[in-house]
Amino acid sequence: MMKVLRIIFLKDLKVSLRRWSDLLTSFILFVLVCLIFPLTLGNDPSLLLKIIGPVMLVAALLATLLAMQNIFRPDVLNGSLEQLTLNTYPLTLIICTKIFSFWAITSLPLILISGFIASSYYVTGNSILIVILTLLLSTPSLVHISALAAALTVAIRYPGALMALIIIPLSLPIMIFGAKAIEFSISGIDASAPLYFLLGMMFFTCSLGPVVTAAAIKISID
Amino acid sequence: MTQYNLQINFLELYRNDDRIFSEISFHLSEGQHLLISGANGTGKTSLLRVICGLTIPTGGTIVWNQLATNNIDCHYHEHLAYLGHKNALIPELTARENLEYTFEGNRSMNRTSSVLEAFGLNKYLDQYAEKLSNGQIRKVALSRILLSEKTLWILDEPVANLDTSGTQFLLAEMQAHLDQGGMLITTSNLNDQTLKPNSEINLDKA
Amino acid sequence: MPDIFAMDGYGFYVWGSVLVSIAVLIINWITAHKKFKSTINEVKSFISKGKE
Amino acid sequence: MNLKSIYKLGSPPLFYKLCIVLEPWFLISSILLIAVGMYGGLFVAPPDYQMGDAFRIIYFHVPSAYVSMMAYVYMATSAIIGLIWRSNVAFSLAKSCAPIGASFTFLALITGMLWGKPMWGTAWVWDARLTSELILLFLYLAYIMLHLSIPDRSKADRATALLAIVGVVNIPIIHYSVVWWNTLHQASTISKFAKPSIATEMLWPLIIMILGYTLLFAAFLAKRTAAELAVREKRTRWLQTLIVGDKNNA
Repeated sequence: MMKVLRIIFLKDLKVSLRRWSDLLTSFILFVLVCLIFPLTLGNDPSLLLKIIGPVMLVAALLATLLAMQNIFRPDVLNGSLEQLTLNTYPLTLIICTKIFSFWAITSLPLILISGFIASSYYVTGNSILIVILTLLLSTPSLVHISALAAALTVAIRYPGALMALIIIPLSLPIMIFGAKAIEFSISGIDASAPLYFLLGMMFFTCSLGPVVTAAAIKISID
Repeated sequence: MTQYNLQINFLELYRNDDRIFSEISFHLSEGQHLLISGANGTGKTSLLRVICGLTIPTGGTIVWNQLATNNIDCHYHEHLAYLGHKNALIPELTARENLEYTFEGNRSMNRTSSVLEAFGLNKYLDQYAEKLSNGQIRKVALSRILLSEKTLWILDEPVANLDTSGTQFLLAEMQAHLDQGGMLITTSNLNDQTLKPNSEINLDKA
Repeated sequence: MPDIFAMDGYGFYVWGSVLVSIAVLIINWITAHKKFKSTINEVKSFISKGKE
Repeated sequence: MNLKSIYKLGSPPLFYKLCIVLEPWFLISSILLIAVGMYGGLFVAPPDYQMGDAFRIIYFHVPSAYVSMMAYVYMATSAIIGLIWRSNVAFSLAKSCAPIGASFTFLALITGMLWGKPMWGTAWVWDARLTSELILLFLYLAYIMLHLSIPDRSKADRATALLAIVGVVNIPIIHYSVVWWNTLHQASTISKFAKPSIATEMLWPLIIMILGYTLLFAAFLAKRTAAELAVREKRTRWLQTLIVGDKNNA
């Protein structure tokens, strides 16, 4: 069983890397959204420190949204996803593996670069670590919610706007608490409360998300 | 040694208000071949997808070894290999990687190489699937089925896109599968070459 | 009587919300009714088509 | 009432007839209740000592907000039942809930803004309840849009059912995170509609309005569900005889 999941994980990594232009687009989107605020607002440190939390989260959300449109679509089009549903292995675990590999390939680069972006927003010291930690805890939830939306809309030709309409209300708690965690740590307040919430949401979405996503996949390829 | 059998009772499928097919019933046991024929658009592919469990029928039941396929104890999918119009090859992987990605069955190396040899695929194994021609892609997808060691093969127009030698080999393999007690459901257009079926369902008349 | 409409100077807001509420509810009922009527007609044409 | 009689409700002919029979009764009783409630709320109830006559808007805001949330829970419940038993009745109910619920959400938003304008001086101050209502409206819109964009009916039913279930699990989380965020930001604003103790002559019109709105929701739902069921069952004999029978009588 674990061997099968490892094969799927590695194969998805490989395939995603060969579709590198998609990934690069979402990564560039993240960086650009983060850059556009200092460029338009001016480089006033107090202002930038105030907005970094929401900007970071919104940029991560947009990048996830863009990348996740393609998590299931190519596999549905070439028919390999329906072969996976006919498999004897539980679809939930397969989907979970797929989402995790997608997270590793789309969100990890964002997390890695977020430290640099934070320092360009004049964030210093421990707060940089909190920014990275916040993204580390919130992106899995965002990816799982987006995967559900992608699975529901996989049969629709232009799913972008509809996916946004589904994802944004559902991911609101993560956005709120993520932005607050960053804001707290910058203003010197203990940020552990929102971070614990994000951790809770991460476990919640990671455990229930794949179940619902697998059900949605089965419906969508019907 | 259990005898496998598949029983279909009064299957019907509607999409919105359009009837795709209705009152399909048949029985299939080991070594038998069922052919589903009919003109384009008569619901052959839909019927196959319903039999596989990909599409939920509006009415009727699919029973595998006396257990309905939606029963949790029914191990229908362990015995089922399906190939539709889509070849399920990932274009970003090579033909070899696509074959290895079918992680079920522990077939012998000899068998694998003889199938690939017969399809003439050996030269192309390390090419990306997106670079292969339609016929070659079909052959890779078919070798996956031939090597799967499943009992029930469900093939949607298996010989489409195949050249003569490929068709000959596939037909021989299908016959060998039936002789070993396998089961086979295929669709075909009327002018396709195919094996002589034990029973036939013609969707034109239904 | 004008007192009632003035509502302590909040007349616009109070009566505005009354009117909006009533309007939306009536529109809601009309659309539901229209939908029902058109469905019945659709079914009728479906039946007559089946008879031909 | 045993389990079997509840189970019978899943039969489309019975449910269709029930909808047709009950709808006028729901409608009439709700109109009566709303009329009484409006009279009580607008003319009988004394003005609030703090908000004056503007508080009368709550007689329209609270019932629609209540119905908007009830409709979502009802929609999700029907969706679960539909997914489990593959019942056309349940799916029709779920689908019919969405536009009605969305319009009640819209009403709650508009009346909330009309209340907020004189109270806060501006129509929108990111009050926690109103923000939650806005999110609820988006959840309804997502449901409706998803249903519209999947052409195959049974597929659309099941996909949207999943969305409704996910939404109903998320609503409390969204609501409390908005409340938490709100208390950090706007602790000073008077944002509570419900007073801890409310005078009886203020309370009874509110309860009657809530009842009236609920019955009105039931009436709309009955009408829409009947229509939806008729679309789905148009090739069945019972519906055809019912409708052709109607024609003969007329």
